[in-house]
Amino acid sequence: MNTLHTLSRQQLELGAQVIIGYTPGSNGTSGTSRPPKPFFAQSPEEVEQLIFDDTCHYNLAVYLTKKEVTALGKRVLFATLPTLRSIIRLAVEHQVNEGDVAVIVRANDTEYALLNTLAEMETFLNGRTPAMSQEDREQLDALLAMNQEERWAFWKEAFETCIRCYACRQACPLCYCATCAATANQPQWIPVAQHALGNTEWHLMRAMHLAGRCITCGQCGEACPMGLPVHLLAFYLAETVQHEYGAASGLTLTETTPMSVYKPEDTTNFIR
Amino acid sequence: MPILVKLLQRTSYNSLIEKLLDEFQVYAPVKKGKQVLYERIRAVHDMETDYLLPVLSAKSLVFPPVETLFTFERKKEGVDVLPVAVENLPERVLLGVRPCDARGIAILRQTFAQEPVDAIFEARFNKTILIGLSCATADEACFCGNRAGDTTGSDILLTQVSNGDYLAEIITEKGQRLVERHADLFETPTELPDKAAFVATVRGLDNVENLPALLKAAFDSKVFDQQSLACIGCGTCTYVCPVCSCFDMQDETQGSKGRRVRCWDSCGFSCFTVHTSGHNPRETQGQRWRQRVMHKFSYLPESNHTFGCVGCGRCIRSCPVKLDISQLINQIAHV
Amino acid sequence: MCSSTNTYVPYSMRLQKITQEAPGVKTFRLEFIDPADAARFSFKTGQFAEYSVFGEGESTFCIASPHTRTGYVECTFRQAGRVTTALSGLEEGDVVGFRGPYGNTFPIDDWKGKNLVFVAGGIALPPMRSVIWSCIDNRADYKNITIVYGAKTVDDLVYKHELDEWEQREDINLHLTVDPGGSTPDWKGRVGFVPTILAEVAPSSENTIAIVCGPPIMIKNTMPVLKQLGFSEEHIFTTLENRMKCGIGKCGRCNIGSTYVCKDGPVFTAAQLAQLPNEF
Amino acid sequence: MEPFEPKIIAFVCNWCTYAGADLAGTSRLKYASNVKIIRFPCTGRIDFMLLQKAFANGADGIIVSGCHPNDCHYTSGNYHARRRWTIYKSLLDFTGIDTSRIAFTWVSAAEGSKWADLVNTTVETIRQLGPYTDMQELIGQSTHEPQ
Repeated sequence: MNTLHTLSRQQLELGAQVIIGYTPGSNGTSGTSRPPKPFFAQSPEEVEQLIFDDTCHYNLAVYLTKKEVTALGKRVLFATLPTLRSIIRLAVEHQVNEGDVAVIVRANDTEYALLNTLAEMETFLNGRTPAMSQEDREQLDALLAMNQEERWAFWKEAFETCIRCYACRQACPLCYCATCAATANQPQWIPVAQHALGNTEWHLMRAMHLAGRCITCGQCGEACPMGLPVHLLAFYLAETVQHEYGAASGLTLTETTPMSVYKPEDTTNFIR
Repeated sequence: MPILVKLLQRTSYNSLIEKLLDEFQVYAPVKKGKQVLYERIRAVHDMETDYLLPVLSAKSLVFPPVETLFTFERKKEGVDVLPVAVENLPERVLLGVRPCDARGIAILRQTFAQEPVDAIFEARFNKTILIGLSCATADEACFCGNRAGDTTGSDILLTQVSNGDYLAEIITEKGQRLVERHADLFETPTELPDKAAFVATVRGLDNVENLPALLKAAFDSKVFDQQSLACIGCGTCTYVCPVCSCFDMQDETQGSKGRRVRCWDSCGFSCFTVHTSGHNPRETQGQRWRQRVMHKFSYLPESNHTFGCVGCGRCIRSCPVKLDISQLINQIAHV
Repeated sequence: MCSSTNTYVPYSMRLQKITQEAPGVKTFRLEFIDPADAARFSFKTGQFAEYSVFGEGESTFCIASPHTRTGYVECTFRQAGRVTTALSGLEEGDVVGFRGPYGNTFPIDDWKGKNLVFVAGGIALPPMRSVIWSCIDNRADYKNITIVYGAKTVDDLVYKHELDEWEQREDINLHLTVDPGGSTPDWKGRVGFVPTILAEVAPSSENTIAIVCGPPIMIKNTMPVLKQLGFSEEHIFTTLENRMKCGIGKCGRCNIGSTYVCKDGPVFTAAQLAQLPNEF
Repeated sequence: MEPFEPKIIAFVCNWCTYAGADLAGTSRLKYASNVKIIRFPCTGRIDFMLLQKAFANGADGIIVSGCHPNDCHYTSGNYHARRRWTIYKSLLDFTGIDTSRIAFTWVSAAEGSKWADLVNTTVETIRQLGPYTDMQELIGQSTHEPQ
């Protein structure tokens, strides 16, 4: 494990202001049964508390556009594969520039590697894109097998249960707008009140604003305190955009944004 | 503290619920997907019994996420305004309320009952009977400080004893009236089981008394910025909290008809205090995190002589980035 | 109709008169539709209210009319957000909701027998105007009244006709100014930022109360001038503007430290402000 | 009980479909009056949320129409709209919102009769489907608390 710590300490010495990684989750004084949580190490002593193993999957790229963190200066991020895809996507959307962030990745089960440039991150990624988890695949297929009434019943109950805490938005690295359309009130696009209609309109808009951008890290679903599978909305659109326009996002620095471009020869089967 | 103590057999509890279902809207913990929530039940078996704590607190019954304040209709010559008819609000009984939730409602009420009295909250509160259930177990997130059998806020508090029966402490007149209406189901045993043996022991915050002063002293320290670096600024901790009562007021219209609603809001959101001019007294997440800590552990103790936290641990369990307020408070106190 | 039970239901008021004060700035004169409300209603200068456009929401402004004049209230606002835009679209005769009066007051009874110095900037004159007229209506109670009021440009000065009225009165010395570059060819007043003009006017702090209102930058530069002139913090009053929704200390939004601006304010002395944590 | 008269909202682009509807008028073509037309500079300007807002304010059916691909007055507005409608329709299908109530079409300035037929067939289809009760239930739930 010490190569993680030596690598991190070196980065601090080389001028990185903060190592954004994970530390064991703990509740109160008793146990460490909780999953690992994000940790900001800014000194050699704090580096000792860093871990990076199979249990760490929170997407730390969300901190790359948080002004309190960018204010710290050069950052080094522990990057899982979804985190890497998020960084590539953020670079394509001009939110992260070359040199803003370096990453430490898990080359294999024991070794760690430092990637300084976006190009290195891009090459590290190819051939390593993880497929959807089995549980998500099954739940998505189950939904696709339903008819319209059953799907409406499923999502209506979810939108009735949603408390609009916006954890799904805040956990997403690609939801970085200074003023979210849901917060703007001229016009009040999305009702502020957390009733079923307002929640439905919120989740429709969120999914559409991620279409062609979402890198399917699933953090929105994991952040939801009510356990709603909101990530499936974004996953389904990611699959649909890839099927329709042949582009998975967050893989290459030269990729386009499918929903902002077009091809005259795009086809559809429902516009008469 | 309780007016009187009775014994309620397990079977009698079920028949009590049957009877309550005829008289009241009955709410209880219910399993919904992966979560347990206080929801309305139509039969005894709807009630979940294997749960530690519902993900949302019981505050939803007296301070719901969305609540109509009044309705209005815009007409040529003016606007007809119709206050919500609080007398039509339903009478409700909430079963299986955890002591921390009941205590949370009592703390909430201090804010809403201050002058000018919030008539809608008071009406909902007066029409709600809380039948609590002591906690036999706790998890690492709980930190109520050995108040797993606290009667504050409950009208009746049940504690399950060894043979599955319940020790019933009747706390308020509301509780007493209910017991009298169903006196046949309650027994007055000669000697009562020792309640403490059936109630979980739970950690608490250390040196609680001088927390308000310690936190005030740390107001300008960098610890709040440091601790909140990981905070992503969502509203989860405030919405799952039994004591958070911040709300927004919004108008919603359908054609010429509309209503003004009160709905949950969070001091964690970046736009909570922003002025229309763009000036924001709490510009950074560190200032917002400080407000959450100071309000619960310094301002409320000062103004309402009670902490704004019941130690239920929900914010620890639900926080997407696993911030642990019990740990962070201790850290701030030692700055 | 403001039902005594439901504290969130506003009075319904008729919009009697609209005055265009400056670009984007209007003054509304509101009268109660229900005479019973008018009879029941009273307020003290310094208090604020929540003004509603039903279907859009509420906005927080001070009551800009003096409490010495009953039967109506006035407010002055700039069109900036969703509700003020809706308010700006209203015509005379429309219905406006009014919830209040809320908050504490300027203690003008304690100021009897003292000199008064009013220092205001831009759109912050309305709360001062309420105090000024309340004092003028009992002019004999007060000694000298000095007013230093400035705005970005001549056009931005509000209550222009009242400024002329105050100018003609012998018992008020009015000093108007516009920011450098904001004057017009026929502008007879001074040119310069309010704090500089205040330093030039240099009113004596002997037995004098100072009331200051303006954008944060103006407050920051005015306080040292007042201190230099010998004003103690207990004798400097101001009124704060925070984001508000309920106005009655329940929605948890407008606090600075443990002080709620809506219930414990909005009027504070500089001494009280000094005790508050710097979070406003 | 008189027949159900569906409320249809039509989002149309100014240069083609609106002109087509105009042509239907000048050609004295008869079509159902259930439709309320909202004119947009281009289909590229039709935000997907507007369709949801139409449903949320009581529409039973929606028509969205603009210039045929390659005819757009602004060259690419309809190309963007095509991608947006494709993805939005699949999202609505996925969540169970009834997309058989939405007619996506291209109607040129010369197709007055196509517009008239489009409106008539859409009104008939929605009349068969009946009021959009799923959405009205959602609205009802969200305009007052359950007592």
